[in-house]
Amino acid sequence: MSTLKNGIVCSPAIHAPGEREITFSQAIREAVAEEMARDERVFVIGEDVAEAGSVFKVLVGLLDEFGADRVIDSPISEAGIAGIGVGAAITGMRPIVDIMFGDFTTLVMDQMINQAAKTHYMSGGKLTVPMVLRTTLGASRRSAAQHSQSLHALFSHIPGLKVAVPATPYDAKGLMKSAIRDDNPVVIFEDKMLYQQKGPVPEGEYVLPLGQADVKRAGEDITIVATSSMVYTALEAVDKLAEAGISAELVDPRTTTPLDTETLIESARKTSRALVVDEGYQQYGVTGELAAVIADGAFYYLDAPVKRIGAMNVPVPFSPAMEDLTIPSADYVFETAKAMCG
Amino acid sequence: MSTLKNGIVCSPAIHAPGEREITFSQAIREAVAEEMARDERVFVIGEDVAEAGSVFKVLVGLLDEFGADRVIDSPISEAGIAGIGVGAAITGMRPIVDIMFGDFTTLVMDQMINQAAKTHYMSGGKLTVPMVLRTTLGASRRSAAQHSQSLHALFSHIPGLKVAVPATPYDAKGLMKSAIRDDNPVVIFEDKMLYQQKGPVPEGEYVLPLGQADVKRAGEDITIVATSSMVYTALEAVDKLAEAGISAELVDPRTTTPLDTETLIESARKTSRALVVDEGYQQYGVTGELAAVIADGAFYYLDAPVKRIGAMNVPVPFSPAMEDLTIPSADYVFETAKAMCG
Amino acid sequence: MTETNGTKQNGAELDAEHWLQAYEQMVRIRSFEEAANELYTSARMPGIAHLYIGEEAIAVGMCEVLRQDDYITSTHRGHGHCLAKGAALDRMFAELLGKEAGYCRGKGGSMHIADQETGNLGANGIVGGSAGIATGAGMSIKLRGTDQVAVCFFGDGALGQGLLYESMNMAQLWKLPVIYVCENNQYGEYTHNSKTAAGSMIGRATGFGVHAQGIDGQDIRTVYSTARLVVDRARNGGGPAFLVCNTYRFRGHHVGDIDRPYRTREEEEEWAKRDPLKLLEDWLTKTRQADASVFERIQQDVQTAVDEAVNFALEAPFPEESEVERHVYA
Amino acid sequence: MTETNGTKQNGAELDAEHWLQAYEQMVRIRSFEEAANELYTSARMPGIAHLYIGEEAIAVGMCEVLRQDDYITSTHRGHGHCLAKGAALDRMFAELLGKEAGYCRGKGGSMHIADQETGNLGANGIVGGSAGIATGAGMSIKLRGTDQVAVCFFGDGALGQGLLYESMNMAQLWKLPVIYVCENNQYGEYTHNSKTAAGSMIGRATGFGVHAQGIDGQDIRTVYSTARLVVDRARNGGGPAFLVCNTYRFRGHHVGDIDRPYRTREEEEEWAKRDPLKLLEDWLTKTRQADASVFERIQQDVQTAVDEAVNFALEAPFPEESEVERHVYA
Ligand SMILES: Cc1ncc(C[n+]2csc(CCOP(=O)(O)OP(=O)(O)O)c2C)c(N)n1
Ligand SMILES: Cc1ncc(C[n+]2csc(CCOP(=O)(O)OP(=O)(O)O)c2C)c(N)n1
Ligand SMILES: [Mg+2]
Ligand SMILES: [Mg+2]
Repeated sequence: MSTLKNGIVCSPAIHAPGEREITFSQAIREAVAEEMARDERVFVIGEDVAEAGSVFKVLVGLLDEFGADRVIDSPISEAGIAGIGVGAAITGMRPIVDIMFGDFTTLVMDQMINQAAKTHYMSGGKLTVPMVLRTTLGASRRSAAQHSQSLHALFSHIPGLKVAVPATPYDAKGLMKSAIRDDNPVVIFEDKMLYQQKGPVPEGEYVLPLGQADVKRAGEDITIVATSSMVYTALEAVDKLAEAGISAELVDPRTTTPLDTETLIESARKTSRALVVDEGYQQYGVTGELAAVIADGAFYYLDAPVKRIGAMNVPVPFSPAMEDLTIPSADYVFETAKAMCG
Repeated sequence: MSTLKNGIVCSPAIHAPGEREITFSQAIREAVAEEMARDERVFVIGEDVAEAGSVFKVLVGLLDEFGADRVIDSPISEAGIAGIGVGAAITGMRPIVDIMFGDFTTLVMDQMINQAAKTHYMSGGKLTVPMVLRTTLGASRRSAAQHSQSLHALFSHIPGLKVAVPATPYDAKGLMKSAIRDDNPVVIFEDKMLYQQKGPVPEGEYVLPLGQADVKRAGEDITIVATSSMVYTALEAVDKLAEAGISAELVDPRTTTPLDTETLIESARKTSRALVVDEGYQQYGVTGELAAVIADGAFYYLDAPVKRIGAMNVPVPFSPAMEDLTIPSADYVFETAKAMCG
Repeated sequence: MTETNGTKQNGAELDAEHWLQAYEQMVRIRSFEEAANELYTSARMPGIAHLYIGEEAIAVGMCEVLRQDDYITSTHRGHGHCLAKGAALDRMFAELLGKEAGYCRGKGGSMHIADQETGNLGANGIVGGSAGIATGAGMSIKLRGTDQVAVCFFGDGALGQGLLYESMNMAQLWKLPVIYVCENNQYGEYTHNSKTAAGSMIGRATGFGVHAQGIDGQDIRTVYSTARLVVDRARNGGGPAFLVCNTYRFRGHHVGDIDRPYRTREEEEEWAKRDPLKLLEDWLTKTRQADASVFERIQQDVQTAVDEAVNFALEAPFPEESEVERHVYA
Repeated sequence: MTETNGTKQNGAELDAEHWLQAYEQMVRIRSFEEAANELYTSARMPGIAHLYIGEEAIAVGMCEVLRQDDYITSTHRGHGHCLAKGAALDRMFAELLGKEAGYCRGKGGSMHIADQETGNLGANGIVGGSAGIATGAGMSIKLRGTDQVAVCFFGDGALGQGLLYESMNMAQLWKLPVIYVCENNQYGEYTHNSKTAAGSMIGRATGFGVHAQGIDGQDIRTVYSTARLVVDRARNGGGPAFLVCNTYRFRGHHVGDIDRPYRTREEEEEWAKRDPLKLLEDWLTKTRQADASVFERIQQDVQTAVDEAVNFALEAPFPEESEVERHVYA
């Protein structure tokens, strides 16, 4: 059993002590590079992905390693490159389409929802769309309302798409590799604030299944389900709860679609309390689905209503004095969980 | 207390017996025409809205009444006309932007999510965006995967937007008029299958508040929350439940954002059981939010887990042999409710 | 808006057999569509369909120069493209009726019909929705290093969609082998394009540096020779091209649009004179390559095949209930 | 890609006072941006900002011909537009620092800065995102029957966005008074437009029938005279226009982009010779309308005002917590 710098425990079966640590950003790059080396059908297209290695520097080096044919700087045409992704995918390639900020996925909705998600089905199973849409989520960079959203719920709603929201470098690498190998369109949301986050990642090759939750911390009194960087927020709360004598179990679904409902429900049945934390807008977001699934599946075991904490239902404001209020804080998670156990 | 043809009971305070009946389609047209007559800032823009009066014939006559300056046929440019709507709204007009099928709202996501929804907030309250986006939802017209979706959950997720899903002609007219008068962007989803549905609509002027649920049928044993045309599906189930000796209360939220959580929770507390029915994809959709709200707010009163029935999590298939399986049926609502009360 | 600055060739280099095959293909589309209409009016077809009648020369002329491994993307008005690229009548009718034997196992229907084996990447219910897909197919061809070509069919209405311009820009930047074929049938639904398309159609492509031509879409010989030009050019690395094929939708927007108050009967009659089948018949007759008896025989043979295919489809079983959950994910 | 086919005028019809005001306005933008940069590097400004340094002649030249009730829409690089249209320094700095006294009460920040009272409908974080909004403002002007004009500023990178083409088509169809001003500073972030824009920039507008000109964006006299032409034309019902103003981003993409490995120092030096402030100084000196002492005095006055405004902003209070939930809905 190995422990991340910040105290996250990873699945014991997978990690060995003394493993190397790399950043989330490096983990993504490794995953992409390994898959590009493994399968020449994989290519990357997006704005400033080649020369600049993406604005978050996640892809630096790929251009040198794989050349301009496979790491392609595009015009600022999100809808167009998503469409190119679909077309390339159904004709034998495995594109990775890079959408710089998750906020700009609003521009690719038609290609993802009406084309990518439905092509396999509408063709009666004949065409497949093995593409990955890489993008970001997460606030708190003082980037205001159009560069701070966590819009993963929108894609999670659409059958035919898979959606991954990795929290750790380990998960990021394993899920990215699976996403690239998957024969379906997968949207992967990377939290901008996590790119420098370090964590253990084994040297060797591994993939993680899409649709398998990970228990990041085992506990007895309450289940906290958290996604993406909210895993770290929740972890801080878990530590504080421990100090207050409350043993919390931290479950990370890792993918919202498919959702590992079983693990979520099992955990809630065991602890008899559940709290869901996600950085998307709370209304009609990920917390709603997860809470509904748990409240239904664990109904007869629950000692308290399932609570949820999403981002405030407001556009993300610029001013630091306001922005930090809009996203779930460790304190608030702690207080809420504590009250539930009271 | 007046009763719709199909047995829906409308709020007694509002309806008088012997009222005239008009179709859902006529109700929408009346609302738009009245508001256009009342306020010259209101105009309609969309594909085939003028000469053709919209493909569903909902707007027939408006061109003659108000002229081509106020009923404008546009190119097939959904994103463009949504943008025009935003720009016209913040400079003193009150546009109604017509998006022919709800499936095509994927093309206006950026204008609605990143512009319309955020402009008031980002400007510190200085600009307002009094626009209406009219569109449709609903399957079962054998129109296949790209013309049958109910995508209202996507908009309901976004703070800054309001979303209306009227079920009856009465509600459609009252909500449309409110939407047009509202100083915020409102997305109104009309079920294509309801356009010919008749119901009582008073001659005189009235508006309905956005954010107020309507108890369409009072009952004691179980609360069924249903939206848009699912109100009719649920009503059929309610009748069958009555025959089986179960008294169901039917609550129609009428708007998903803002959501009248109070009425939903109150009803569930009273009946101690709740079932949510909506025609959108079930995963991460409207049923999730409503179920989560009720399961939380009525937790200590519930005798059974809150259940939900959305559309199947599949793209809508063309073949009648399959399409009808994907949307909630009255039988299934009945069976589910009955089992919950068993 | 009707624009031509295009190729005119007489097809003299091709023999009668070629043109009679082309003729048969056009007749096949015409008869297919008549049968589809009949299935609709007799309430045996679920939903609606958008008929290609009047525009046959474009699909057939373009697809004649394509190989089976070349790609096309199609539109809501997609039966003609599908047949022209090589699909079989029976499985197409089966799809229109929502049967399991249909090309999409009944899941697509008219608006999403496709036969991938003959290179059709699919009809599309989103106007302009396939511009990116065709361009992506072009990208895929370039990356895989084959000499295939992708043809993107779309209507004049799709000129309103921004995606088309994003796509053409990239196709030109990267010299992708994509032919954008605008089937300018003058209307988008019920609105004439003079009300929806400003400027020049060709200019919308030349602005991006894309080779563009406006041609007579009723004359299959013109379509064929222009297609030959731009497809060969694209195949040899010359990059994308944009064709505006001027044509006319002889019927309504869809099978249910029978009154057509938005246009005059006179206009319809003028265009009827330029029926693509008739134009080819006339030329073949005038040049003594064929006569009426030949055309009649072809029409009858096709009709027999269409009737058989319709019967096949009518009798074919619907998919089982379990089918509904299959193919959401691969 | 640098294109010109545009107006060249000498501004002889205007007096020195006019040009000195324009000069002062450009200096004000330059000084504002230097101060913003300084606030960033000294870690007193949250987030980042995109500086307009080098491009001042475009905003000022365009806005000089606009009335206060004319509209502009702006971009992520929006400080220059905001000042040129008439916003005050102090409330702008307050917005950059997230203070309640800011134009957006701290909710917008650099990327959404706007002063609606002077007709600025807002900076926009979505590249090309304001094309529809400006066009809608034009529609609103037409419907309300006023003689206002809307100017849509955007970068060369926005030429990649389909919305721009959808918008220009409608503006031309309906003869809306919208001027599309492409600030072609050669780069979108870290990529030169030779890699992202095929064909001709001007051709992308002429294809839609939109009047288009490519001009020297460093010479405020050229910008001014061209603006006068197309704005008057639009005001009088002549319809939209499209200007490509060739310019250069003297600094990085944003305040944090200081290495600029994607371009050469030589290229930067070449463009530095065409500093818009210097060009105007030179002309005013050569034509003896002003001399160095005048420029210096203006610079000093502006600097004093900027310093005061920065101090105002630094001392201004942050919004209260309750502000976060205000203005979600009107
Ligand atoms: C994005 C989108 N908007 C609107 C529609 C509705 N619609 C279906 S066909 C059509 C007209 C298309 O005109 P055109 O592209 O000229 O093709 P045609 O029908 O003339 O062949 C419209 C508006 C749609 N399917 N997709
Ligand atoms: C739709 C969208 N895609 C990508 C971005 C990220 N982005 C911000 S500025 C920029 C470059 C814009 O270039 P240009 O339009 O030329 O403006 P400039 O910065 O040169 O003034 C990009 C890609 C964005 N903000 N919006
Ligand atoms: Mg057409
Ligand atoms: Mg630029």
